[in-house]
Amino acid sequence: MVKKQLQKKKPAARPKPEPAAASAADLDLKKIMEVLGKTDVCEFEYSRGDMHIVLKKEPVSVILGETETAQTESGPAEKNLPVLDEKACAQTCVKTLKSPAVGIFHISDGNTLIASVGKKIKKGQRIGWVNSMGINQEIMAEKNSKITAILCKDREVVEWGQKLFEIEENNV
Amino acid sequence: MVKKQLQKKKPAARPKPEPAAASAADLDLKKIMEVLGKTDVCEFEYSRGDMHIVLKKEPVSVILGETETAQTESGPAEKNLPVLDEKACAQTCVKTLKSPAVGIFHISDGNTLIASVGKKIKKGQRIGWVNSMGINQEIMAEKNSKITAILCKDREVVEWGQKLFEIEENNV
Amino acid sequence: MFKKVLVANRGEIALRVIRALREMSVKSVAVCSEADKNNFYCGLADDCICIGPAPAASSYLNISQIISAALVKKCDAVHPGYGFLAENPHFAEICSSYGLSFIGPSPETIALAGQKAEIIDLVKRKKIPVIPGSKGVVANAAEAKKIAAGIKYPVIIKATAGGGGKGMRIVRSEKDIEQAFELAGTEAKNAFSDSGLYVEKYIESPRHIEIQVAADKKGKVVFFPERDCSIQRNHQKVLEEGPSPQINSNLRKKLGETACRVAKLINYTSVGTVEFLVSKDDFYFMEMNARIQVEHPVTELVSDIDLVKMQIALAAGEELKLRQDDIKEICHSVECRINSEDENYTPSAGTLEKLILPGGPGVRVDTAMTSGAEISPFYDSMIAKIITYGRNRTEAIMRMQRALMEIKIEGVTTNIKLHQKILKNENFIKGCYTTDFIGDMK
Amino acid sequence: MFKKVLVANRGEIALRVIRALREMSVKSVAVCSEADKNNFYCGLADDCICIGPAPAASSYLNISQIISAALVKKCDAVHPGYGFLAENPHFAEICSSYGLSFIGPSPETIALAGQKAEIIDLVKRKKIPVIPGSKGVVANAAEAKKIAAGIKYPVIIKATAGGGGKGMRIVRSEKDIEQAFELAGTEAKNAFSDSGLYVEKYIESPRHIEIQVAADKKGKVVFFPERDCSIQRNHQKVLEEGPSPQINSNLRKKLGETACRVAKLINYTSVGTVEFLVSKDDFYFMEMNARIQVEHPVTELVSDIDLVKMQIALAAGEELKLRQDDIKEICHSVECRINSEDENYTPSAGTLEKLILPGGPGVRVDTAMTSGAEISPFYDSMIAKIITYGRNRTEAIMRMQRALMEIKIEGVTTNIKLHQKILKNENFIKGCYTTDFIGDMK
Repeated sequence: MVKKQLQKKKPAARPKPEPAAASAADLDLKKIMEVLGKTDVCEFEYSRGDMHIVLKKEPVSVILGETETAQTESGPAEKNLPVLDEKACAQTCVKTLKSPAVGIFHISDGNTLIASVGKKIKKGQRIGWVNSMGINQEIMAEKNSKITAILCKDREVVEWGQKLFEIEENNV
Repeated sequence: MVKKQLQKKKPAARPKPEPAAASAADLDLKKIMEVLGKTDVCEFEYSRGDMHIVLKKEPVSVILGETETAQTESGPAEKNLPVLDEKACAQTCVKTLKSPAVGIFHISDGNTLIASVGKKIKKGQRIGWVNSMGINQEIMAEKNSKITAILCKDREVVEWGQKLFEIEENNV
Repeated sequence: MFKKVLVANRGEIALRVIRALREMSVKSVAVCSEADKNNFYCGLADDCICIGPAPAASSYLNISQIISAALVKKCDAVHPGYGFLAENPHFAEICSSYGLSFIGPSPETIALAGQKAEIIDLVKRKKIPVIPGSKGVVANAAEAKKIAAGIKYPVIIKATAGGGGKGMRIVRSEKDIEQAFELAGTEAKNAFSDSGLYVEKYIESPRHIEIQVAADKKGKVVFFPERDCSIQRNHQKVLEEGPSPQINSNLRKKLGETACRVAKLINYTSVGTVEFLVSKDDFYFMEMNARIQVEHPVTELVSDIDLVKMQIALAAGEELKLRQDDIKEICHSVECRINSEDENYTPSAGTLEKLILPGGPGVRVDTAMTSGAEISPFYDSMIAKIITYGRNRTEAIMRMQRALMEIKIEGVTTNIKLHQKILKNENFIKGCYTTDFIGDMK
Repeated sequence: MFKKVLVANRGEIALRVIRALREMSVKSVAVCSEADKNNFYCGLADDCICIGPAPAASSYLNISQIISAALVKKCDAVHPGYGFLAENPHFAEICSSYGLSFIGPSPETIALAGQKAEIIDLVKRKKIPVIPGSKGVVANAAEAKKIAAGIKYPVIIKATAGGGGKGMRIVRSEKDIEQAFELAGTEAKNAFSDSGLYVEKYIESPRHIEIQVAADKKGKVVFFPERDCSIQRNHQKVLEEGPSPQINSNLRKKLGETACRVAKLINYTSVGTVEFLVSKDDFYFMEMNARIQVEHPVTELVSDIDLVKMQIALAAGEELKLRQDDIKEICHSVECRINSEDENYTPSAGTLEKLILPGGPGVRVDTAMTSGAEISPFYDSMIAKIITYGRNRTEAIMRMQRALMEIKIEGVTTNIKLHQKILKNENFIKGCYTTDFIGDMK
């Protein structure tokens, strides 16, 4: 009875039943609206009995695949890897690198900035770190990438999961 | 920007801005859903920018005009007239006669019922009364009509505004 | 005890009475206008009946519908709350003529308490201090001038039927008195259909102190620790506290005993409030309010006594079990009236899109509102009463500051910022304030 | 006094601590997991920091993230609430090694209070009555059998590291003891990574009575009127009240003085609770809880003393200003824990589509929930604590019945009906009940 077109889906921190699907038998329009507002779903069409609904948003230019942030699930602090939001696509992939710990964010070695917007970085190259109780947790890319945004200032207090960098991974 | 088709509107006790119109500039989908659920609006279509919504319900068979219950506004208790909901149409008009007072509803004179479903009644003919503190407030039709439903039992306690009769007024 | 009580009011005080009845295992019947039909609190009564359309004149002030509701629902008593019909002696009389107990004092007592000039005259004869002024109604401006010359300026002109600042004028010199008298008369006529005025000495920077009393039908009267209601705007109470930070135990006892004398004088047989103006250690009787008041929770918290349950029990003929010595000041309490108001302090109607109320230790909330409820333009715009208490005044105030921070109201503007300003004011914190406080704060 | 305190917990107890800090003008920093980020109460702290993903092991139990949060936010103290790290002596020690005051007793005291067999042995040597049984850990089933023969059946086998009924077995005759011992050991091993068991006399139909104490660093200890926590289901408290309807003033004083002796014995320096089993006029020390408890509001209402503020002041080194005589039973109080549970009393998660909480006189609500909030499957499923008080037990119970009727919860099922059943039970109303109450009620 339900016809839906989910062109992309935001990665969820922990897997949950997809709201529209979960409530298919007893469609809650309010919830769908909320989902539409919060996610990147672009189009929603629904018919049942005497009711017919079409909801559309213009699709954004970059079409992204469905991914999961496995890092969040498996405990990033222990693995000492940054938490990240991944958005896959054909050639490049935009990722957000997040803080793996509560601490102080560093992006400079003494007086030299080790990262800047536009800078190309190699897989495993350190581009910053979070000092948490004296231990430096390094922030690095898993693939060759380009830094497209730096979202925190040097020596800023950061919380767990705070967005630090936006990078574009090179997949070719 | 807003295109709406309101085929009928439920009479409101006191005039209020029509919800969908009031929030046109800043469309609140949740509210529209609520309005759709509560009212008899049959179809709703909305386009703005990147969004397009169509909401439809099957129209009910009887198409009714828009009216206001002026009686409610002008103080029915003082005028000693029943409060009524009016739904105008071409040949007959369905009205609900409501209690003008808190009291005991009567529909029988001694042991004889003075009103029954299907009975044709004349303008001004008493079809029941509400006894409020010893005073009988008579219920009557303003035009020649037919009783289509009796909504309270004889000697039932009724509140102000409680629905007593549904009648079909003859307009020809 | 009563079997079933009609609650002839709306909003928070209706809910307050419903709660008291529920705790006494007495059935309650709420009345509502068409506008209040879907309000949450109506569903908390055992039964609810619609008595008319939204305008109060056709519903909450419609005596015949209310009496009819009490009769058809087989109630044996009626609680009038405050406002609406609470101080209408005719309503009290009609109730009793239909065999319904009116939960309040007798019609005669209500009538006497409502005639301000008469009651002042009465207590004055018993040597209870009153503000020097006219004996009863002043016929004309010339007579007003003569009286003013005797008691000396400044004087205040007030409506005998008045309340809420209507028909009230402060006059500081003889040249202004004629015009002020005419204006006050017109205002009183418009507001109360009664242009009767009286003139009295205007007490500069007084405190508004009121004493809660309770009296049974055998003539026993007790008093409670005072409430300080000096924080007013346009003669409307904004924030109340008890006990007053400005009253010592000696004056407290004197005020309390005087209040009991007033109650006895007018054969008071319910809970009620005697209002005084206090200037340094002098006090003057102002009036007696023959009903439960908005700010009664302050006293309930200070003394840990449920005044509404007591009021109902007294109306049912129970004797006062409390002795004066049983009434103690257990804690300090502050009440803030949270109103829906615009930036000019004008009441405003609207929908409470969101309402999150404070909780936790020392916080009591009295409200009939919930998220999504309407502040109707037909009735007063109070959203909630927040009442806090603490072991001392500082704790009560800190808790109020904390509680106000927790409130989230969306959809209407409120007077919360005004309360926060008051609570942070140095003079308020010191406990040094008079009825001029809000005016001086600006 | 502290300048800024990290609140290392979540939900209602985090909000309770934030409220206390706010009332003391101490800044607060809330910590939250990713799942709690949008919760209303986090915004009521002065600052809030996310410390990890939803599972408690990665957030509320993640010591390094919590300490790091306290350090980067420049806090000078940490409040552990209850549960999570509240009774973890290592956490208390780590706090102090980083210069953070731990708001609770010393790590040594926490460690001692946590070792049930050791503390029982300690108090027994001081002639404080304990339930007859093993001295410390029992090595094997054969030794258990020997002890049981000495103290006579029925006996109960308990985990030394236990709590919440895990690793617990009642044994009524010798033939069952071997199997029960093995099962309890396995259960304890699984639940607490510690298979240590002890054996004691099983007291039939006892009452669970606990005494709140407060102690300062100079060794002064005071006690509060008891709480009766006998209404339990599966060894989980459901409804608490204070004072107990089953304790006379003589026994109250004995229990209080004994609790103070226990607190002194283990150098207790905070607020804490000493638990007793009471059977007729005999009482037995069970354990000491080295933290603030869920049901602390009962005592706060009974005595009108804010225990959380007191706890914070004591941790900051303040001396107890209260004398034992200052602590009075001002009123009677009842607490109902409203949980999200299905019809089998199993905790259930979900969205609170609607939440309307009770208010008015004599009702306190402690909750971190609002309409639209999530009951997360990662944490406990308590929605709110409703605490009522009255001048006497009847008033407190009537108010609770009234308050429970006012609650509207949509989206999840709750245990409100169970509470209503308890409150209407004849034996409960008479005040005659033991820990068997809920089992017998069915």
